[in-house]
Amino acid sequence: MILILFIIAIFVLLAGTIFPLITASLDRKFIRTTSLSFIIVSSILLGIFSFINLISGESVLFTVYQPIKLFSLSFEIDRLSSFFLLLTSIVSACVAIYFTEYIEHMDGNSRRNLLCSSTCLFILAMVLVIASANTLSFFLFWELMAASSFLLVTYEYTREETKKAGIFYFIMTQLSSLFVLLGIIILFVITNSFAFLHLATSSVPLVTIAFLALFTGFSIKAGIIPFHKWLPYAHPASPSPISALMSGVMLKVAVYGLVRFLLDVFTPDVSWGVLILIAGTVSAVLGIIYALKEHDVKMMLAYSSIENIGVIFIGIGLSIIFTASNLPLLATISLLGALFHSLNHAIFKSLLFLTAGSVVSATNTRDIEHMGGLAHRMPVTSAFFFVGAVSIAALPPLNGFASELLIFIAFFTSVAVVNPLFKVLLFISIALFALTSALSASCFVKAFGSIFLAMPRSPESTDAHEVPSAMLIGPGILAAACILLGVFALQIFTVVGFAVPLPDMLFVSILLVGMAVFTYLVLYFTASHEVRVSETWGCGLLSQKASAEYSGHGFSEPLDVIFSAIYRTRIKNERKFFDQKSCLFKEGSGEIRLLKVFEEYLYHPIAKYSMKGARFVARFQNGCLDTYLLYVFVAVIALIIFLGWFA
Amino acid sequence: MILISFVLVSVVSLVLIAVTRNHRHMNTVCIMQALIFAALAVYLALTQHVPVFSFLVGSQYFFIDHFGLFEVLIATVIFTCAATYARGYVEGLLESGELEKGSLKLFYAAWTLLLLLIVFAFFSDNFALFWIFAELTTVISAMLIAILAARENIDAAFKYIFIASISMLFAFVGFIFLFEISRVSLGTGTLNWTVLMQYADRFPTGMLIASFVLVFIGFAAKSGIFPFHTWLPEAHAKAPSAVSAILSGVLLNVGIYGIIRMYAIVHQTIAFTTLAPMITVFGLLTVGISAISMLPQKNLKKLVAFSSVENMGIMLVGLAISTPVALFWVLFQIVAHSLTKASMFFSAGILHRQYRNRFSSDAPDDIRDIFRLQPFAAWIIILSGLAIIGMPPFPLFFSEFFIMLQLGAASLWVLGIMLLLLFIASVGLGYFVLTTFTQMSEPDTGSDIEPYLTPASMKVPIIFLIGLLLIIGIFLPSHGMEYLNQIVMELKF
Amino acid sequence: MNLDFFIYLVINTLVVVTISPLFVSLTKKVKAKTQGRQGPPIFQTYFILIKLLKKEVIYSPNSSRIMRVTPFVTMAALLVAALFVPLVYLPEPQGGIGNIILFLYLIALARFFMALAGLDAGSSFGGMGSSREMSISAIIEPTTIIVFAALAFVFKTLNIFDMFASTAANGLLETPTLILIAISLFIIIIVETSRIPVDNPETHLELTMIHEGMILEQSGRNLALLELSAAVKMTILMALLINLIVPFGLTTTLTLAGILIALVAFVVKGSILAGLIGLFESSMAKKRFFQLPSLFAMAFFFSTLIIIMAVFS
Amino acid sequence: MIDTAIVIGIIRILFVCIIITAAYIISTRNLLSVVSVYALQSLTLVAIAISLFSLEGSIVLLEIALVTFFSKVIIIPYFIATIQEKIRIKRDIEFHYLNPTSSLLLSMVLMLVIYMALSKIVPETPAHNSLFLFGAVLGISLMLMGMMVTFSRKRAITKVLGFLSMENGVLLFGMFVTELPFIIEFLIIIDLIILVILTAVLSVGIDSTLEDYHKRLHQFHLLKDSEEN
Repeated sequence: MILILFIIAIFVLLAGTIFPLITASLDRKFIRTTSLSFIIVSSILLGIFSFINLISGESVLFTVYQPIKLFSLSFEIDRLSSFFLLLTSIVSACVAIYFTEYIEHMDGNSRRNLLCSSTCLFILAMVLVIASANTLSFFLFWELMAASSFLLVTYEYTREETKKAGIFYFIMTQLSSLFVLLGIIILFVITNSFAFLHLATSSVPLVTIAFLALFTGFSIKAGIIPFHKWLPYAHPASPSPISALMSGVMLKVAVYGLVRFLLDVFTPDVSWGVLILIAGTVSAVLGIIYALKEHDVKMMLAYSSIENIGVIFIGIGLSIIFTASNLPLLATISLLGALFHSLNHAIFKSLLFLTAGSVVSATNTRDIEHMGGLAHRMPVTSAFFFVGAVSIAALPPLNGFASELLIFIAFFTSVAVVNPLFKVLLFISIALFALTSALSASCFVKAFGSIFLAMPRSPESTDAHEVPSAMLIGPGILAAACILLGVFALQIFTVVGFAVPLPDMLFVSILLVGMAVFTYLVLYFTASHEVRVSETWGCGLLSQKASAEYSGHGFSEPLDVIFSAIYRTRIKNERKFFDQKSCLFKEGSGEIRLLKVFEEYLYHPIAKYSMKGARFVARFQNGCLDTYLLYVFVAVIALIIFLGWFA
Repeated sequence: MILISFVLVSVVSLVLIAVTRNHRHMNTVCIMQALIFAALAVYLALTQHVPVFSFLVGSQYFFIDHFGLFEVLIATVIFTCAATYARGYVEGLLESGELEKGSLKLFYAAWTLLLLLIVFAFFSDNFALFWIFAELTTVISAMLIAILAARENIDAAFKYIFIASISMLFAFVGFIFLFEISRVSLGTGTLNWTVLMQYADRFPTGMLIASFVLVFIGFAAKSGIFPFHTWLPEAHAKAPSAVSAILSGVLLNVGIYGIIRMYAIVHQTIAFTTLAPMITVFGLLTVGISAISMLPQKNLKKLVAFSSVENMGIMLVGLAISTPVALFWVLFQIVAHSLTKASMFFSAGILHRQYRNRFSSDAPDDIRDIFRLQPFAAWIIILSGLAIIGMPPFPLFFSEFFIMLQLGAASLWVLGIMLLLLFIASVGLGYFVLTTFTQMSEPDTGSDIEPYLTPASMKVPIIFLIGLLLIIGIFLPSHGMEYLNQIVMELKF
Repeated sequence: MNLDFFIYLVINTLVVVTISPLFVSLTKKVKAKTQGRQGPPIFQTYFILIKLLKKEVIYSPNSSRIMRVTPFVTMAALLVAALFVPLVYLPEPQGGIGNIILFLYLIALARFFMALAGLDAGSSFGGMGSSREMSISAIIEPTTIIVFAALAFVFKTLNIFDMFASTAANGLLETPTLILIAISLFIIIIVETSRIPVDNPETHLELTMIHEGMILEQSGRNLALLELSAAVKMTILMALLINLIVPFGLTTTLTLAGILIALVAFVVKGSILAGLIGLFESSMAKKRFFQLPSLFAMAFFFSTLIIIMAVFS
Repeated sequence: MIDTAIVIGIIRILFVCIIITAAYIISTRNLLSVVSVYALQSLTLVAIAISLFSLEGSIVLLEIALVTFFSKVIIIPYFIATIQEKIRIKRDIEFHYLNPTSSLLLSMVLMLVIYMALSKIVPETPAHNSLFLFGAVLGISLMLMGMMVTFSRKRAITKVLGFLSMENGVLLFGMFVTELPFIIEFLIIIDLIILVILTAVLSVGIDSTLEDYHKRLHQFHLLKDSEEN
């Protein structure tokens, strides 16, 4: 009965996809608004559906149609799916609300209709991936998701950076699909079925290969280092609401895939857990370290997504290690931590992307060094961003803290793991995890400080104004969700039916508020009430200049120096001389630039050598008939020899 | 009777083309011919109880079975679309002087004849007859390539004829072998597929392998299998786009059709265990070479041509798996590839009209401002590009997926290599689209290019094809599936 | 919330607020003495706080609401954090109060706000302070977590209350490992409370200051709150150390006498520790900022070693 | 009838003739003589067909001899010779990949290889006796030698001759391995003629300049049209 909600939601999304296509050439606001409100409607329906489903814990299974024997397009929505559906619906509803206004400020005239359409399609694909009941439907919609998101990334195709992002994204997406496909095929070879059948063993090498393939595929999509490089390009290139969707939901779909396969299909080996844990830890630490260095706000958020996905993977890895070590309670806690962090990250990251989008559209720059002082000019946006920043920095009592706390609790209790080798690993991992969350606090102090505090550092940011109300409602809901999910974390888990050893954040929040009120009251009665506004003290400078402020670069400088081993720089000197013996200096240039380690030592060489190889192979086709005939001749002789051999 | 009506229609068409001097009339005749052919094929498919034997020349030479009819259906659909497309396209060629007015008659006559020959090829029961028709299609289509009379076109046509014909000679040697085999085993020599299929299990394996390998050389050249594919990228790139669509969508099928027919015979005996690895190697090399060649490719039509080669390689690998399911999806891939490739070449043709670079089809495409000038063609290329790299809901997704699935059961290594190569191919395509379609001209110079007004006759077939693809891909019509199953049964897999 | 806990809440808050300035002064006094100076009177910090309360608050025109709420948030966060560390009376833990990770992150919350406030006015000193504070806190974090994880492991609980209950029941050191952990905790106190060799709370010389630079723009009652919260932070961290190592005196029953005894005991123990901190500071030279990571690395190595020993033995 | 042994002897001599003609086609630089040698080769084939007829008595062989004589000895060489006149090319001196000597050596090796391969494949057939096997080997060798011509010569017209020589190889092979129905042979010849005409016309385009070609194309137009219909 309740299924009808889901079906209606799907059809509404489908309508939202098709409607702007029919009217593709009309550049009207109402078309886009209608299409986007379809998203909102369907998200609400989906949200209700998945919420009820999540609470009741029943799984709904239905088959749409079965054109051929092997393949049936069927959906199954159990608790795990409902959870991710809920996540999707919350984020997409807010993004859609925001988008209705944002899209009107974008370039592209009637092309924007197409953007609406592909956004609908994108959400539809993600919903269907999550709801899929067999691996083939899963992959089918996975590909649809890839294709539609690709259109979204390359929306502003005329910009040079978008082109680069598009290429990166395209290649990495295809690679991800490739690995997922490989995994699904191997699973089919093992089980002879597309269903998520449980495999009792993990010792067969084929199963391990299947897992590795799926893991790689999902890691690429989720942006785990070293497959992360598409993220920091794709996010800044796409429109902010799209970045919010991609970072908030699409990465989670990859997480969903991993969790789904780990829970339903595999009986994970402990070494898999170690692998996931290491991948997660490395991504978390390196992700945030790279984020610290960024001063492009969206790129920074993208790197921070890598970090958060790393945190989620840490939770998943822990869960597997605990399962294999026969500690089911801890396994549940860490898995819940990972899932809860997925939800939280979806919410606060999309909140941050949306507010960052508002800021970017208000200041026309993505460089945080050119912002500043926006707290006065965009008070509501800044408040929302602040909530997001506090959440992502994992500070109590907001939601980012709640989920990281779960993982921390799992970690702290994890010393019960028997194997001493794993203990050492866990200790290293926990230390790095702590470093990660501290660094992310530092990173978002820098971000919030540079964007919103002090004085504006560019004329655009001086003239910035608050965005229209639709662009505040969306983030507003998300910000509220951040607070509610954090404060009521324990209650939520209780309602869903999990007893987790979380502190009662509601109580702590009440205490916090109480203490603040208490302090205020005490001061109110004891202290002086005089307030004066006066120039900041600047060592005797009469008036303060924005250029004298502490910049974002300056802020992260100490950490840059400390982590200089990771931020490799390359110094390039070019000198020209008048004479051959290099005596008379003519002119020269020097530059120091940040070495993008993965890009320059992994991606570019691969690209370069494959291009080289491809050119070599392409020379095969040299345009000369004689050569071609020679090939035929050689092939014929080879075949005749083959005949003599085998026949 | 049906065959005679095919011939009659063609003769009437030829006469009409010979009589008229007007381009539009000639074109209409061609469209009509293709439509009538399609109607006849559909009529056969719906009413007759295929396989149909014994008419025209007796059971020896012609017959109609599911497979042949299936190919004929594809061919007529593509021809109808191509003929409609040619209405606007050839007009453009005439206007720009690329096609001389005098050659027009020849062009349409050859066109008409080509369709007839292809239909006959698919309806021939006798391998020798099939061989001859296949040869003739080479000749005629080479003329269609050379018709533009630019040196490059002649060159490409020449390469095509040479490589295809030389290889086809080996195929003929293979048929002589086959004839001898049947003579030894059955007493009387025959090249009739139906008879051969019936008694295939009696054939000596050694000779059969020899025969298959030689036949394979010929039809591999026809369908663009490595290392006999070399003519293909050049011929497809240089032919007028309407012709390229036919070359890629129909003529390549002739080759793969021959290979499948022959393989069906071999499959009855133990010989196929020797041959399957050989075919796999050829298939892999084909996919590999074409996929890698796609990476640095800067010319759209060449790229699309290489993608045809790649698809042929996939079909070959699918065939080598030798399971009924794999064959089923190979057949599915044939339809899907033909329709997709035709729509790609059609849109490439629109771009060619827009950015006329007639004297340098080897040179990189100078495509700029494409979304301003030709948004329709650009979108179709993106869509069909997605289709050709196997994105759902396009049908190629299913065929490639299931072929890979079967491959996975056969050999994991080959599967891994195949997936990697498919990835490379899709990257090649994506890279091209991303780099060329995003090129913008300098603000002040771009405005002097006038958008080429695409006639409706060029758009309609493209929309039709894409719609058809989507319908097939989304609904996987059960009648069609049933039909393909029939073919698989007929081929005794 | 039951009555016991409410009483605990009141007592603990009052104790921590009233006692903490004393420890700050004590440290200063000890330092002065060892340097051969007279030093300020022992209640000097109280005087300063009262004086500050009487003064007007000055805000920069650039500053936003962050500047205005930070003192309250900081104070509230640290007062709640103080609830996590029973100083004199140990009730049953309630509603997750006492969770060691939450404790750590409440301190982090305070620091987050302070760092933002440092940036808010747009002065370069504030920015530098925030930057350095956040950097230091980030790189000490692994050590802190490792030490806390070790605590959790040794006591088999995540709750500070339970840890204290366990030590209080034994009266003395529970395991020898604790003494090793205590060394690490001591290092954490030094770092967290901005003391030499990490920071120099005495100067306002821009090249050396970290914490003080951050609150440079604060004035009046806001400054008073921030100073007090710094003192509270120091006290609760000290209390954590004290009640883990030498828990005697900590009462688990709610009697006036018990609490008074506990209070006296705590003041004595705290004074000794404050003196120790003073001595430690005097014996050290301020390190260069970029040498700190190596110091922390040593601390980290040390703590990890301890834990490995503790865990494997 | 003539004695079988003598016929076999004659056939062997004709085999040698074919090898010699093939070798000549590979190595000579004079275009005109290539055409006449090709005609000679075809004539040898006719002779072989007649000899075989006397050996086996199959009427098909006689028909093949007749058709081959008219098409390959008279029509095609004549046609190519005319084309050669038109494009005024007398010599083809450029060689690609293989020079005459190495192609001759290679063809020796190939013959051995083919012999080895075929002797493994064919033993089950009645063509087991050495003459028939040798004929088959020679047929395929002739094909490969013709193919060498196609890729080692620059001129398109020479390539066409190489192709024709390949076709002779197929015929030879066909005659010795099995007896194809006449209709098939006939159709092949038809196909061959069309092919030769087209390639010859195209080779005019390749071997001469483009402007010349356009002019010539108009001259051939009628001719080509009639072939189609």
